[in-house]
Amino acid sequence: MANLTLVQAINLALIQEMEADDRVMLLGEDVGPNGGVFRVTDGLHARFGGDRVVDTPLAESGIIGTAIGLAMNGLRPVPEIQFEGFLGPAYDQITTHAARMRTRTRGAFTVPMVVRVPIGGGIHAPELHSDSPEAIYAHHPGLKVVMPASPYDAKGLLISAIRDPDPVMYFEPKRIYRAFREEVPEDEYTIPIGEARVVSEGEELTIVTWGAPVVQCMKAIENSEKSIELIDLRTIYPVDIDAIEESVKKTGRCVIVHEAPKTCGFGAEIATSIMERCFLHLEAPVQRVTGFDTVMPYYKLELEYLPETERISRAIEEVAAY
Amino acid sequence: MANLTLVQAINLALIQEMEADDRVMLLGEDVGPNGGVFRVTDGLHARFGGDRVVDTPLAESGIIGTAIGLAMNGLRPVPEIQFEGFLGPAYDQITTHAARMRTRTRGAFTVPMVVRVPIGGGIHAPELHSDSPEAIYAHHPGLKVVMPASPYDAKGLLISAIRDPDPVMYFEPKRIYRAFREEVPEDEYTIPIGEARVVSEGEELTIVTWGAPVVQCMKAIENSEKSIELIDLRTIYPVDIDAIEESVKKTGRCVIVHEAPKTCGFGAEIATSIMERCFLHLEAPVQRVTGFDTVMPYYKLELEYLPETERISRAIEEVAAY
Amino acid sequence: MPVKTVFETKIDHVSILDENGNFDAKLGKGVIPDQDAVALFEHMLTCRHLDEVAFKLQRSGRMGTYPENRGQEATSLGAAYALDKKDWLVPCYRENAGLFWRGLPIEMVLLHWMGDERGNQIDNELCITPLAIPIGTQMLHATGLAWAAKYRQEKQIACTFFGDGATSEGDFHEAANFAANLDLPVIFFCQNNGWAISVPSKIQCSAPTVAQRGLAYGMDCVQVDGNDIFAVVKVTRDAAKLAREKKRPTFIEAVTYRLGDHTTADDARRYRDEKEVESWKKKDPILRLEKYLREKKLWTDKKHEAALAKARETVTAAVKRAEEIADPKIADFFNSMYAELPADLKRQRDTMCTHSLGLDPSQLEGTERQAVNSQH
Amino acid sequence: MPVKTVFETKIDHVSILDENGNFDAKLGKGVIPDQDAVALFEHMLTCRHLDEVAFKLQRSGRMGTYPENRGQEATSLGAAYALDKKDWLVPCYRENAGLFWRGLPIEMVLLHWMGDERGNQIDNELCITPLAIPIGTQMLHATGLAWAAKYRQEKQIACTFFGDGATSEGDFHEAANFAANLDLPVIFFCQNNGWAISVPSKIQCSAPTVAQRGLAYGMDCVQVDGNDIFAVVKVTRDAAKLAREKKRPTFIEAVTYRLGDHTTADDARRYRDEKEVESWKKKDPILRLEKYLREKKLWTDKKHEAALAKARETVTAAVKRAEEIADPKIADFFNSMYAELPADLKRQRDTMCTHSLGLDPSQLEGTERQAVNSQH
Ligand SMILES: Cc1ncc(C[n+]2csc(CCOP(=O)(O)OP(=O)(O)O)c2C)c(N)n1
Ligand SMILES: Cc1ncc(C[n+]2csc(CCOP(=O)(O)OP(=O)(O)O)c2C)c(N)n1
Ligand SMILES: [Mg+2]
Ligand SMILES: [Mg+2]
Repeated sequence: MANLTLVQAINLALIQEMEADDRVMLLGEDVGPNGGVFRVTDGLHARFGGDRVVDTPLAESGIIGTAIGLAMNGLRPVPEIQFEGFLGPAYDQITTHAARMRTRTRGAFTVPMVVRVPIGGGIHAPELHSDSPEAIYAHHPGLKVVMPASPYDAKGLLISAIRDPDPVMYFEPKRIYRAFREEVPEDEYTIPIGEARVVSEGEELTIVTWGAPVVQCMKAIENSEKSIELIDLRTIYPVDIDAIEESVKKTGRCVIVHEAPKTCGFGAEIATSIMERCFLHLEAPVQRVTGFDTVMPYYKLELEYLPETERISRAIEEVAAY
Repeated sequence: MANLTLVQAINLALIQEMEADDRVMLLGEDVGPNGGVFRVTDGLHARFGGDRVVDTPLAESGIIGTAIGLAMNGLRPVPEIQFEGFLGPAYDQITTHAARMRTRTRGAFTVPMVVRVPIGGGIHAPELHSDSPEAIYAHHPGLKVVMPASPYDAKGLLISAIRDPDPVMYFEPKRIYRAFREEVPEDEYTIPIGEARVVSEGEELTIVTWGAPVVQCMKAIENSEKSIELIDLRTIYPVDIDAIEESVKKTGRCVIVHEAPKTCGFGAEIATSIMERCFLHLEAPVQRVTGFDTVMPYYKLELEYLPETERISRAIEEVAAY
Repeated sequence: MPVKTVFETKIDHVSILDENGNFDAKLGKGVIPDQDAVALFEHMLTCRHLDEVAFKLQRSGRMGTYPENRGQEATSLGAAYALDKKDWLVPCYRENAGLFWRGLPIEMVLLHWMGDERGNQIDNELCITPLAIPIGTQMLHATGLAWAAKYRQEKQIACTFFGDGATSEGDFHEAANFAANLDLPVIFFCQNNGWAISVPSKIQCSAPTVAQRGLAYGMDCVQVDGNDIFAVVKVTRDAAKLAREKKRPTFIEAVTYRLGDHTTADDARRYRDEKEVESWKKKDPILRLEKYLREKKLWTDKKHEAALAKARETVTAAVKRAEEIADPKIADFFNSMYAELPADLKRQRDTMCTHSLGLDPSQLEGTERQAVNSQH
Repeated sequence: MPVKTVFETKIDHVSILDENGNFDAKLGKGVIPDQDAVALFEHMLTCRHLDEVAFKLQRSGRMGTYPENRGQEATSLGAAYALDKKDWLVPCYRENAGLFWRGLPIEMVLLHWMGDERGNQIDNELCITPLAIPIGTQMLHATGLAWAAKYRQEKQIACTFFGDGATSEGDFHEAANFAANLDLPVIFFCQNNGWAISVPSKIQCSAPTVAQRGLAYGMDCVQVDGNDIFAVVKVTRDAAKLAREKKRPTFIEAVTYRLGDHTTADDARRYRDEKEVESWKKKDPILRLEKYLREKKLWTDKKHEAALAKARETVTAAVKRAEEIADPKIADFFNSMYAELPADLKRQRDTMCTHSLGLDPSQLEGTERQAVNSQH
């Protein structure tokens, strides 16, 4: 057991999977000698060499399109996109090819690749370095979408993702890259894709969230007198709707928290699913505390945009009082 | 008044706006002498010349990125993307630049452009010619998203879109390009962006839909004994939630129909908004009849994928009986 | 020196069997043995016949949109002939001749255009990727496929085919740039057929040659007469050698012409001059090879008759196989989504409903039940 | 002729004032009048000083990530000097010198890096687009800006700046291809500074020159010593003439070097050799111009002192203006979204809530109320 940050946990998972399977290779911008702009791949170039940890040209569609070819020809590429704001140029390759390859060839070709992307706000980064694109990729069938909220989960989910025979979008909430440490086993272990985690149990209200806002939700729960259950989705698609259903049937009230804009955010999907499954158990409408339907502002105002604790607390009170 | 198809109504709107405003220009693949692969721009190259109706290189990001520059420098470009399946390469320019330009420059620069894209299934087209991307663009603040379901609306909405000072995604449901004709006034008129249309009034249940499925919904209503209100959104963003609220408060039951996959489709956003606003009026959970969470199959099975009348009818019965 | 030259280059055009039937004995020596030339010719006849049949299938509603290959048979065929069986062919959609030569069953391509994914379910041993619909995107896959082979220190290379229009896409640029800078064994084979639907190739590339696209990457580039199968074989062979031995990519521009419409959904008379088409008909790769074979006494009227009969037989059989395949099952488009189907997708498949009231297991009628929509 | 040459070309490198201070009198004649040379030099000193100050602002938490321009001042400055006031400058983020020369207030750039959109609220009369964060995307805007000017038959052209890394992006390719094939008056000005963060330029372009990127489009291309402001001015002027008169684009590769880290978030010692940096320090565009001016007796120690004092004053005043600007209002990021704010966005702004229970109008406390989150 070691006490690791989320960045270190990912680094460890990469090392162990690369040791275990020589089909695993990394590619991306600055992932080589520099170790990535967040140092997630620190030391890997020295350890595994330039054939397995490859600095590519500055071209995101190129990185993903090439990774698709690598995967189709037997490798297990783990491409990195430097920030979610630069995932856009790769959107087409991800959605028209990676996501469709298995079904359009009825299984003759598959794309086992893991696209690692730091996402989300809160670190005073420049423009286009703070968005949360999970709903976009969840809307495209054929992908899995994962977002760890703790070092322990980060390692276990990444190992699952690398071993998964289908393409996985692995979104890393950069706000908590180094925000806290956690005991992480040295051995390899997996956390199943598609299973949510109950962070804390409660009886009166359910909060559903994922990624960095888990921290703000925990604070809001601490500040509240209510008995609140907190669910960290961990996987966005396929979502663990059974876990949510179970909790909301118990509590009858639910608040969903995410950083992405409200309209068509993943919160809408969950809220609708809750209505579909828990209609007669709901004592208040499910509420969303999310980013606003504006472009994420530059950093002077980013904390006003993000769903910080106070906004969550207010929603808790309002839903509880409904 | 002329009896026009949707294609003809768009063609007419383009002609009239180009006559009225010489800042309006068209660009895209095959929009010139060929008049577009669906003949939407038929005759325009001959009428307005090669400077105003421009065949570009085959590059969607290029088309949109260049159109952004044209718009920033005072023109009113109306780029065409040949099929929604080829909108992907332009996703980055649309979402990182067009959508953000006004707010990131606090109004110093704006991008008044209309991106025309034929969308949706049902015409036995090849792969990647049948998807419905409206939820993706509705999730990106800064864009307006429009989808006409009739020739009359197509003309009025397109004229509004061209005159709009902000970027508009104008999605054309190709399944109804020539499916029926409608009286369309010869004079110019506008239909406000953001206003839904009540297609038929009813008391017992509300159906919310947009684009081609309006036709299937009308059939399902005909086949039903219930008194059903049908709302055609016409605009996806900003959505006319007031119209939906009013209707559902009256009927207490709602079915949403769209072609895109269920998960994170725009139906989820509407269903959630209905729960937020009509919670105490709802007599049954809002139901979604949508494309499945699979890749749109090749055409042999496309009608099994699309929300055809029978699936809608079944949902109506089930929601009514809840 | 205030102004000095830092780069100098030129681009060659290679031709062996020209449109008048002249054969350059020196350059052409040993490029294609007689016996193979006959086989290639017969193959082209079959492909040409398939185009005719496919066109009719579409017109009579038995197939969806189909892109004729007519006039371009020598390009992909010459390349496929020049490559090893284990080299990847990464096509667009106008490479029937090369794909069939490699061994792709003709009915696979028919099934694809008949709206059936089983047309893409290609035996991995064939080293062929499925037809690519989004223009320009498949070159990146070729780059990755070749990279994986290099990574494993295998001899395999990749050859990707695309049109003049495709060279306008950013993905083409990124693929070529990756291949050149990371030293990957890829051949970029551009079929410049003069048009991208209705847009003439000057709008895609106004430079004197399309071949010079490759100069941007410091790549070897060459222009070849794409209707001359000898020249195509020669330049592809050279490129393959460079790729295999030096892990260096090559850009090949094969100058050819699309004699038919873009697809059955197109009407080329709307935008191009019949005279242009007529002038290119004289350069038809099939006519040219036939003339060569007849002059060498390798071909006779009788052989021609027999070859046409064989072509008809082959194509008829392929159409039959394509049309007689069992109807696809609805469950297929669910089951093929992931290695393991997520629970909600299983429910959608089993109920054929997306609305949750249909999710009640009591509504299940088995996974292969009739589709809801096809009942009416 | 079986093999014939169909294209031949070469690429020139242009230098006027070399790193040893040699000035080519013939080529350099009249390129920059003495008086302007002095003004340009003073301007460079100011920009260099800004870098120092900005670095410290970042380190002391008064500014976010900042990209130093150090070593590259001659590139954008030479270009901006060579262009007309009404020509568009379409920058990336390392063009301070050129933008300030055109008239962009220094505090705008500071505000941008201080996380404030008002740094992008650029007076349209300046014909400058805001800094572009996503690499390679802005060249397309330049193409469109230039096209609009041509459409209106105006003389305006556009010059877009980008790095060596940016030439790997598909958008660069598409922009260059549009400009070349549609005859648009754009200058593609590449600042090859050797690195894209930690990735050396050989990974972006392994061809002998980056300039030859332009050959793919049949564009004029030239390589220039980017630390030689005379040469930069000359090649930009030639390109501008071609653009203005013939509506033809040019690709310029300016060879330069990033003397600092990529940004304040970077530590270049992790990936590059100090010796390389040292060797480039000798080629510093400022040293070089200073030497030239001193040799021509246009510059003295006293003038230097005075210029530095002036630079300090200018930068201090700009920092003050940037820091003293009123706090941005939360309402701004709502109000600037659309020409007319949609109803739901108004509600979000007025309630600072996205959950509907907060939508009750009774919760309104006015549009400029304190943010919820900043209360704690
Ligand atoms: C990304 C993308 N954009 C547009 C299209 C529509 N489209 C299909 S074929 C074609 C022209 C292709 O021209 P070219 O690359 O020269 O190939 P050719 O058909 O001439 O063989 C176009 C525009 C597409 N399939 N994909
Ligand atoms: C599309 C995109 N991908 C990645 C990044 C992250 N990034 C910022 S600067 C940079 C390197 C740019 O190199 P170059 O174009 O040579 O410009 P330079 O910084 O050297 O001036 C990278 C990779 C980005 N901003 N945009
Ligand atoms: Mg072509
Ligand atoms: Mg650089």
